[in-house]
Amino acid sequence: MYLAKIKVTYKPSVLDPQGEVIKSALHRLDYETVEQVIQGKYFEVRLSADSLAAANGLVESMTEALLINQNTETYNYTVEEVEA
Amino acid sequence: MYLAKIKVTYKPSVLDPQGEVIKSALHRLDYETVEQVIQGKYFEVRLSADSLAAANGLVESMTEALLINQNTETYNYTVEEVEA
Amino acid sequence: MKSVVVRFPGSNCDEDMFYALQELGLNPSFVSAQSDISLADYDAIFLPGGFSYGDYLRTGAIARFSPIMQAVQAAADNGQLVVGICNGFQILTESGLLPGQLMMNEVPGFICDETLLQVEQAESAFTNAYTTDEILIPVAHADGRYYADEQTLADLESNHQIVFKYTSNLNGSEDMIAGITNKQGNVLGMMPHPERAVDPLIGNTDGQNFFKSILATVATQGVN
Amino acid sequence: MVEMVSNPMANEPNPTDIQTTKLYEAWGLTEHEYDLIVDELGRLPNYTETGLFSAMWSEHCSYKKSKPVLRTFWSKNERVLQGPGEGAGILDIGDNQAVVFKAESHNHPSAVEPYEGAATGVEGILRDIFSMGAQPIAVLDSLQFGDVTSKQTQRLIDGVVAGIAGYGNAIGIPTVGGAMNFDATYQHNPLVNVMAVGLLDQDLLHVGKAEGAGNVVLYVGATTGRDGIQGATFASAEFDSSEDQNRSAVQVGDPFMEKLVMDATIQAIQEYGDVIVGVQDMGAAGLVSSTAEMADKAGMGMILDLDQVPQREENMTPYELMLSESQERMILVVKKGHEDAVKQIFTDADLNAIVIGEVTDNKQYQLTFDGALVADVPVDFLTSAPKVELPQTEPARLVEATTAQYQPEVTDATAVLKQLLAQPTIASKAALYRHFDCSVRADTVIKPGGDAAVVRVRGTEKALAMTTDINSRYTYLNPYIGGQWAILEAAQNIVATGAEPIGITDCLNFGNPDDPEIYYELAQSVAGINEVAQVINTPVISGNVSLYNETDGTAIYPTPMVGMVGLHTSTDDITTIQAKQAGDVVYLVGE
Ligand SMILES: Nc1ncnc2c1ncn2[C@@H]1O[C@H](COP(=O)(O)OP(=O)(O)O)[C@@H](O)[C@H]1O
Repeated sequence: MYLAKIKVTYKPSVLDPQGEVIKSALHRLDYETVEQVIQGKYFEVRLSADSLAAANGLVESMTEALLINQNTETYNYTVEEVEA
Repeated sequence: MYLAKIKVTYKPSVLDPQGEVIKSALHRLDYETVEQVIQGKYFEVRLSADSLAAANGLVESMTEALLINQNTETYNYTVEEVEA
Repeated sequence: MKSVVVRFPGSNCDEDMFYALQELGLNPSFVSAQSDISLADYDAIFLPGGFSYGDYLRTGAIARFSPIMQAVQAAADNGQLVVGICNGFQILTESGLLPGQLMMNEVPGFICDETLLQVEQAESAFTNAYTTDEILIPVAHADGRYYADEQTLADLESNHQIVFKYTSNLNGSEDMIAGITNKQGNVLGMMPHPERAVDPLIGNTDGQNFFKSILATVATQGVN
Repeated sequence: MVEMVSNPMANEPNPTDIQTTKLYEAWGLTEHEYDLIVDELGRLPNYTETGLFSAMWSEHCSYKKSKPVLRTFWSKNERVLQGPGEGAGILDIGDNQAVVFKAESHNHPSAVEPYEGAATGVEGILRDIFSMGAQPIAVLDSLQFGDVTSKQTQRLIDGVVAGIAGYGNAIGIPTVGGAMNFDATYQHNPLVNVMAVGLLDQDLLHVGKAEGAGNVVLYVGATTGRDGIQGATFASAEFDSSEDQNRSAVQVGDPFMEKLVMDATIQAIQEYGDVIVGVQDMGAAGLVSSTAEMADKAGMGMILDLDQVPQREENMTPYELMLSESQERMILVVKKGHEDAVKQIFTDADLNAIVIGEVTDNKQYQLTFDGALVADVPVDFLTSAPKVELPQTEPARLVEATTAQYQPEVTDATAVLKQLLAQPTIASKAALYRHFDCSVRADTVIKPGGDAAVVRVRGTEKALAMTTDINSRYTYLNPYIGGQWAILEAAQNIVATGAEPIGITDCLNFGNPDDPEIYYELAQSVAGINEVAQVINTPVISGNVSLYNETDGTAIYPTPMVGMVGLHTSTDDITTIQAKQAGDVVYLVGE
């Protein structure tokens, strides 16, 4: 069994209104030294595969097919072997 | 300047309707070996602080105050020093 | 004229759309997004508003893989009219039938209101019956901010694909875009809801001409 | 499948432990109530059984304390097809159609978790409507908050408004009206009341009854997790601001799932109404409350096999399965032999539909788990909490109150008007209700911003007007007159649209009823509402009670919210609030 951890964020050119809202909220809560907040998505996917390389391949392909919108988002990920 | 990366997920006992729907969608797309999908949130926060320890403290406190809902969510994070 | 409304799990404007089509003589029926039949017999195919698959992950992202979408793609390629309203628009951009993407409103949160639209293309398949260039149409969405890269926006403009613009930018859309077509002009997506504005009792009939335009287009082109 | 590591019940206290440690008290049962149970059973109840009684005998499920007052409500006239006691009340509106409505409170969950609390409030009230076989057509709310300038209140408003919007918009039922009031009395105890209205073909009317021995008990919808366990008991306890442990009672709603459950349930009733014996939603105290009440109403028994209950989490115990308040679940009782056809409708929508038990004629409520009988108690005993007669005293503040007329001094009327308009309670709420989809279904004739909302009945000349109203300051100053005011204001709002008021629902939000002064407030407000209800011919057909709205011993103002529905027999008669043209004459009518 493999565990993939995938972080998805907007490409830098895309407006992230949530990030802006959160930054202002943090300022109001007196966290004034916060310069920037980006909100993205985080996925943990448990899957079986024949090898770590195969798991990596599956994760990349499912992420690009479904989990992200390639127009606006980018991602990075790690895969590790875990107990079934 | 410090960069914090914060991953937020539901506590295991909390219903994650999105994760379930995404898992079924992946199955329909023939990623049949996917056993579980968890969707969480991912934040990157840039902030200044006097030290790494201070940055860690700020990140924990702002995460608990605002970024997560302690009733339903847990988080983990890393902080690294980055160029201003 | 025969039209069809595609029902996705989580669609919730499917009946509103059906009634509007019925009242204006577009002779609608329903089809489930889970079926993989052909849609070749229909002059116009409507993807209604709602929260398909709960709008989980991203609006439209999961619906795009519904079995019916192959038939929708084929119909689009075949020159039949395809209309996506609100969530339907989101599904069309996710599936690549229309360029760009609908993103979270600039000020996050759901907006329910009526808004003035500028009809940018008086001759399009979806607007030819309008006699004024400003119309009032209901909006109801949280993810309605139209986004596309600069090149795409320039192409939309030069190909006359921008059909409706907001007159004041309620959600932060690029170039105030409220609705666009594909290059061929037979696939349209828009965030506002003309199907909620067809009945005098409800207080707004500015949506009627949207459907009358489609009727007229089908009548002259005789698609089927 | 997960491997059962060990018996999940292994760590539960045994019956003797429960008795000696008085564990039941932590779950809200009194020693007297516990002794009654021991007497009736002729043995000590086990852990699971104690849990069943603690939930079923909570005020939230049993209304044991408020019932003597609720019984006084007038709830019969020529229109009433179903009065209080079912998921929702039903009124005849002609042409074989009926209107179904009810109000519900979700105060405590919303205080702890504003978004999910409000969202699951909408969810629960909608389930009450469609479990009767009706199509929900509108949602309304009634929200009471503390000081609008405090950060805490702002967080609550944001969460509650987003929760109502998040749920109602996604499931596609318009939120057409409501009210939002601000007063310091709600600072630590905000009130979130929601009301839903549905439309029913009278032939499709279904109630929650489990008739016919051998008929099957069908569980449909979402899986069961550990969310909201002991939620009913939680709702029947006072708040202590120093404790946060109540948080485990939070549930997360899934409007997508509920939309599927709603559509499939209505379809099942339309297609198989003749073999569906009873329908009940799983609300407070989930599985036990829904099934035991269904059996009791039919005078039957029931046996459930808990191994069949679809579970979201591993190693759940019978106690947890029975008391979970996981959302989006329903119980159907189906004539034996017809279950497969009914199941098909749900499985086609990718929903669970599983036979978990059957109706029996021994009047016992029995549960099996892992092959063993884990609970065996008489149904009617389980569903009839011992009555509590509570004393009433007129509050000291009312006895001492001066009756002298207070005369405000107004020197600058413009300034006073401006001050009034700036009051949060009076100011426009448009910036907030803008987040609610008020026009989905394309039937909303009068949207928020007028007096009552009006929703047409498609395909007919009819329309329904609806509103929620309360002014708790009046009720605080005089509970009887305050109750009269709430219903009269509702009636005025309905009449202002040109409709005839036809019935009401209510949500009685009060403090701890064990305080005789509070019980007096409750009884008096109800009497005030009731008197007007009879005069204007609007029977009370459903309602909800929320007690223990106190923080650290201080109760909220008595807040008996009234939800009213009116009937337009012709859509031509609908009138709106807008001034139509210059030169029109303005009349003042009344005394
Ligand atoms: N929380 C709310 N949700 C939906 N509509 C609301 C809400 N609060 C106020 N409204 C709407 O705003 C209008 C005015 O509300 P309110 O100030 O309470 O009026 P009134 O007290 O005159 O009935 C009504 O149409 C009401 O339905």
